[in-house]
Amino acid sequence: MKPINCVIEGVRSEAPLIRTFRLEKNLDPAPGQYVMIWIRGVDEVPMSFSGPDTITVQSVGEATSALFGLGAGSTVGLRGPLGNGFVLQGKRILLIGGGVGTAPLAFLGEQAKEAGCEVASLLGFRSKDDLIFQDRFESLGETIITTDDGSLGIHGRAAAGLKELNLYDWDQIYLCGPEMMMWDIISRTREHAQKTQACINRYFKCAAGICGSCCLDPDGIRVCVEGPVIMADRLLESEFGRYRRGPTGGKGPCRG
Amino acid sequence: MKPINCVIEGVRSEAPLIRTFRLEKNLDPAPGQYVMIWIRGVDEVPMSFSGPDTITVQSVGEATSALFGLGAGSTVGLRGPLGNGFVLQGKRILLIGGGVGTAPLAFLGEQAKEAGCEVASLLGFRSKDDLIFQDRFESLGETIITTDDGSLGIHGRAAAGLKELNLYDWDQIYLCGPEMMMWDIISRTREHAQKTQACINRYFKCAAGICGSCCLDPDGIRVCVEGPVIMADRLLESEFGRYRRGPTGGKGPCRG
Amino acid sequence: MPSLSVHAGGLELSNPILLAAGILGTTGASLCRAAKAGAGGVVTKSLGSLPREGHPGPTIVQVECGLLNAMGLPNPSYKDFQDEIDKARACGVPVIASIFGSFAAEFSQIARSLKADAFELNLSCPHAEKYGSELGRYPDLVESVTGAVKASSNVPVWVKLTPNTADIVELGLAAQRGGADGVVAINTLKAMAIDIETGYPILGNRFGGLSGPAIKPVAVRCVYELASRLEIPVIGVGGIAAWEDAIEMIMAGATAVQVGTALQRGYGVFEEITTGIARYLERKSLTLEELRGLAGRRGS
Amino acid sequence: MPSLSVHAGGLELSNPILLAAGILGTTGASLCRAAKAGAGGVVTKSLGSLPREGHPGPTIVQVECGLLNAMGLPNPSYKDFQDEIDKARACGVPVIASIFGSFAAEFSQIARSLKADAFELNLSCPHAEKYGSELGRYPDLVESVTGAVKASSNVPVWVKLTPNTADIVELGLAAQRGGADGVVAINTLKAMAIDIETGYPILGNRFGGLSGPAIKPVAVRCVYELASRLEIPVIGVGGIAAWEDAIEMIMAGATAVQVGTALQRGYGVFEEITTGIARYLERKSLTLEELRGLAGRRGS
Ligand SMILES: Cc1cc2nc3c(=O)[nH]c(=O)nc-3n(C[C@H](O)[C@H](O)[C@H](O)COP(=O)(O)OP(=O)(O)OC[C@H]3O[C@@H](n4cnc5c(N)ncnc54)[C@H](O)[C@@H]3O)c2cc1C
Ligand SMILES: Cc1cc2nc3c(=O)[nH]c(=O)nc-3n(C[C@H](O)[C@H](O)[C@H](O)COP(=O)(O)OP(=O)(O)OC[C@H]3O[C@@H](n4cnc5c(N)ncnc54)[C@H](O)[C@@H]3O)c2cc1C
Ligand SMILES: Cc1cc2nc3c(=O)[nH]c(=O)nc-3n(C[C@H](O)[C@H](O)[C@H](O)COP(=O)(O)O)c2cc1C
Ligand SMILES: Cc1cc2nc3c(=O)[nH]c(=O)nc-3n(C[C@H](O)[C@H](O)[C@H](O)COP(=O)(O)O)c2cc1C
Ligand code: FES
Ligand code: FES
Repeated sequence: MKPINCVIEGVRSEAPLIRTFRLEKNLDPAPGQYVMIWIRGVDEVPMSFSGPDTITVQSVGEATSALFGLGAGSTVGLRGPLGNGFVLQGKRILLIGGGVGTAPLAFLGEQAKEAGCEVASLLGFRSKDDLIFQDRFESLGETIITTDDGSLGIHGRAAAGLKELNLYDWDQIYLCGPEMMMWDIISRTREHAQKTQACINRYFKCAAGICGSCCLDPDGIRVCVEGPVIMADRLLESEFGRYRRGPTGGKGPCRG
Repeated sequence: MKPINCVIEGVRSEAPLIRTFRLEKNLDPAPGQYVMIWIRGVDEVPMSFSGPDTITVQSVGEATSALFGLGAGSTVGLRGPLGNGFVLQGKRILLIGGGVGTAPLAFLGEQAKEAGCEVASLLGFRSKDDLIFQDRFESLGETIITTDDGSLGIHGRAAAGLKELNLYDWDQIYLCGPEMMMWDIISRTREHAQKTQACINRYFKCAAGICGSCCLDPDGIRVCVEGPVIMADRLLESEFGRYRRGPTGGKGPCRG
Repeated sequence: MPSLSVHAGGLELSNPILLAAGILGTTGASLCRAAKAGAGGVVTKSLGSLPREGHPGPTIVQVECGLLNAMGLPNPSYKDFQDEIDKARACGVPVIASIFGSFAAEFSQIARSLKADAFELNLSCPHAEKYGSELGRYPDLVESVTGAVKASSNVPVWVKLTPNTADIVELGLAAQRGGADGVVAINTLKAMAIDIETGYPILGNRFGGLSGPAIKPVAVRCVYELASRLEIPVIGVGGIAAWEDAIEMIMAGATAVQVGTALQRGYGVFEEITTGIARYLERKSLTLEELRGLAGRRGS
Repeated sequence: MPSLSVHAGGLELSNPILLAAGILGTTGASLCRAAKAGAGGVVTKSLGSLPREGHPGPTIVQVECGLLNAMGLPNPSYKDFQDEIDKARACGVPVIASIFGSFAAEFSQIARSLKADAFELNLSCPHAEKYGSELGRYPDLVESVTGAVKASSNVPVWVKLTPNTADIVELGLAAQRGGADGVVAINTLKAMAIDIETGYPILGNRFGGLSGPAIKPVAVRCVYELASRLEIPVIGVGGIAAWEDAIEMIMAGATAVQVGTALQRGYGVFEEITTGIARYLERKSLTLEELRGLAGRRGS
């Protein structure tokens, strides 16, 4: 399908470089699914749903800053929802997020809560100023916050908050954030890997399972269609946390 | 759709130059509909159904004689059923046919009889030897036969049999045969034209309503898709009986 | 309702949606029917100098995404067609006579002898030996044929181009140098289909031309390329089946749009498309003029 | 089960269904996955001499009957790809390295440096400036590039041809003169799509290549034409999505068949197609050999 046209109904600033865009169209996404946002004349980039009709974007480069240039009433092209999304498992779920990666988790938590689950969250941010969705998470249940600079909550990386939690208490763990943060978590919680669903990023070009840009070593998982949510036990045996490919297809470091 | 492959299950000679081919596939045609028969390597030509799974062919040229070369077990390509077919109207119906044009009428008569109609037939042939489907028609009801040479039935053209019938007795009249025979009938029975359905021939190239080869003056009726069954009152105001176009699209006489 | 009238390649059209060549264009009556159904103009079946019966059947094959045809340019010759054109002209829209030949003088002979509102030179049929794209692939022949017809006719001359080429712009520029009043793009893509039960090529002529939805993205590209480089108007054709397609073609740069294969759905397509365009223009508060070539302005 | 193994353009294949260039061919792992899923061989993403990021997005658009893509030949350069090829080769099927350049020496430099089971010369990508069809449309360049690669490599060399030409046979004959062990036909048709809400060309690069069902009839025609005129094998590609399509392509004259866009449905297509072919051969009591080029024998 060609990209559909979509009016941006509203823009809300969440943090200095993070904004939520409310879309005119509710595409009925599952949490964890994403949409390809076409900023016309610029680029098309993947964005997770942070709600049924919202995406939450961090400005990091050309496409995202062009998106920040669009206000309410502007239009973008949409292709999606795409990918597999999280699968809700069990009654007690734990969300572990970092930075803008908390966005799909807030959406998931809200759906889970509505479905009667008990929800707790562990969220890591660089600093107090980068904090987003605090209210959304706190209204779901217990919320542990860490900041790298100690400006709020526990001082340290997200993993520093793990000690506040007994992971055996939780039926399923949902993870999303910068790759090194996720890697930090899953490599420290190996015994829970089979109940940990991680929403990961790779360089998506086609988002249609055909170009090979997003394939994960060593099994060649096409993250754009078989992911972006992947069980942590598969990630432990993959390139994840070690390297990732950029736009050329060449290997590079896992920044962030 | 591409032509489907179809085995000829049996061939039966009806008259010296007329054979019935039984097709492996029952395409559930309506009487009056036709199929494009692809004799591979030769040509693709239109043939009316003479039954749910039969066509009855007169050998007149290259394609038809190539078809005569095919026996049981041979295959042809099929495209259809195509066209509109006859519409069954009323309880008492009269079939008027000439030569191989009697084929779709036999099929129609059988369906009509099954539906509880009273059926009578007026059939014209060149001579006793050209007679086909006598049994089929006689088992439907009253059957009047004419032959041009007087070798059977009334001596004369089909129209010569009209005097045996009171056309006002019949709810609907169905006509199929050589163009001049049909023209002869409809121009003599103008007052019944609104209840006369005629199955006509034109030169079909595409049989898909797109090439224009079969268009009938002056309204441009695409006989291949809007026909081949056309009400006689429309025919009376058309080129029918006056000229017909050949493979070049140029006008020629209405032979036969 | 916004106006759909347009000046295209020397013709005044009440709307930009035309019947394409070879589609229901064999008789005056069928051309007239298209006019009455809402076409802004009609193109005849391609006419040559001698009667031709065309290729043996099958002459069409329906494929997944379009139609393959190898009619083989059947026509009664131009000598036997003036009457049909006259009947069509009486129906109130411009009648464009499509003509073909195998050398310049054959084209100009036909153009001199026929009376029509415009000529469309078929330099692009992909499946008739010695005609169409066998000439139309060479820019110098396109130019000389166009020049010859221009010299022998005083009505607008459009040149229909083949997409079976490495660079359709070269062909368009050649038509322009020859004095064409417009180019028409595209004719069908050379293609074939094989019967997998027996191995027979399905078309009687083996090779044919692919039309319909399958070729629309190629047609849009050709129109875009031509419109960005030529000074004369481009008439877009190829896979137009709905008003959205026509809008896309006009945005690519088409001044008018022809519809072929979609006529399989019946003559209603003309009204569907023109109504759809009018509604779109109304919703967007745009004129046809503003729409034309918008993609070129966005894309650079 | 009838044997599907085939000798194609210097390679022994366990079956004739290959992964096409640029489809899931960016990593050794994804190539290996195709091999394990039943591909008879795999072609890598096209590799150039310098890393390229490719075109901005959208890089693909799904159209009615196929896919438009303008990836723009992203690749980490051949220098950074041997490792991926080695991983793929370990999976038991021939790995064909697709390579591109803008002049003969660039191609031969790459061919000299890479170790693969064969090379496929991308002389046909329609949407990357200075590469692909910008060379591949000229028979003399096709011949010289082919010759240069043949001279600097001792594995089979296939030449992938563009259908965006008036005569693909000319290009095939040029490849043959250059010493090619096979030709691959076809790459995508140059095409575009426009967003009708805004007029923007959808692809980041504006122009892209059309693949999928839409182009199958064009691909079948090209393969048929090439197979009837060339002495070297023809590998067919374009719109193959089901076993019936593969049979059609083989009947047209293809020795092997590549599958691209249909991989959107997942890696299962390889087994679907090979199983379908095997069943067909069984039902018809035919060998692959007998099937190959059947249409050419019927059609003349
Ligand atoms: C499944 C998925 C979900 C995502 N969800 C979100 C989200 O909810 N919010 C958010 O802010 N960001 C999200 N991202 C990341 C987002 O797509 C990139 O930040 C964005 O593409 C950057 O584009 P740019 O032109 O602004 O930056 P650039 O200057 O082009 O690149 C900056 C960095 O962004 C990444 N990037 C760029 N293009 C892509 C691409 N096509 N695919 C993947 N990564 C890319 C690369 O790591 C690159 O180094 C998600 C990515 C993926 C794969
Ligand atoms: C709707 C329809 C139903 C028909 N049903 C029957 C039928 O049930 N039995 C039967 O024997 N015949 C039927 N015909 C006529 C039959 O199609 C022709 O006899 C046949 O096409 C002749 O082909 P040929 O190659 O043998 O003859 P040719 O030598 O090619 O031509 C002989 C004559 O047949 C006619 N003809 C040839 N090709 C076509 C064509 N493509 N379309 C129409 N007419 C053509 C022309 O009048 C021609 O002059 C029907 C025709 C039509 C249009
Ligand atoms: C059955 C058929 C006959 C055609 N005959 C002609 C013709 O005589 N002259 C010509 O220039 N183009 C001819 N064409 C090409 C069309 O005019 C048009 O260029 C092409 O079909 C693409 O448009 P479409 O996709 O809307 O059909 C024919 C096409 C079809 C399908
Ligand atoms: C996303 C995509 C990327 C492609 N990349 C390449 C490439 O790098 N080199 C190449 O020679 N062909 C490339 N192609 C063309 C395919 O190999 C193939 O020739 C074409 O897609 C037609 O086959 P299909 O219809 O089966 O996809 C690409 C096609 C697609 C869809
Ligand atoms: S981004 Fe192309 S395969 Fe995933
Ligand atoms: S036969 Fe082509 S329109 Fe009827």
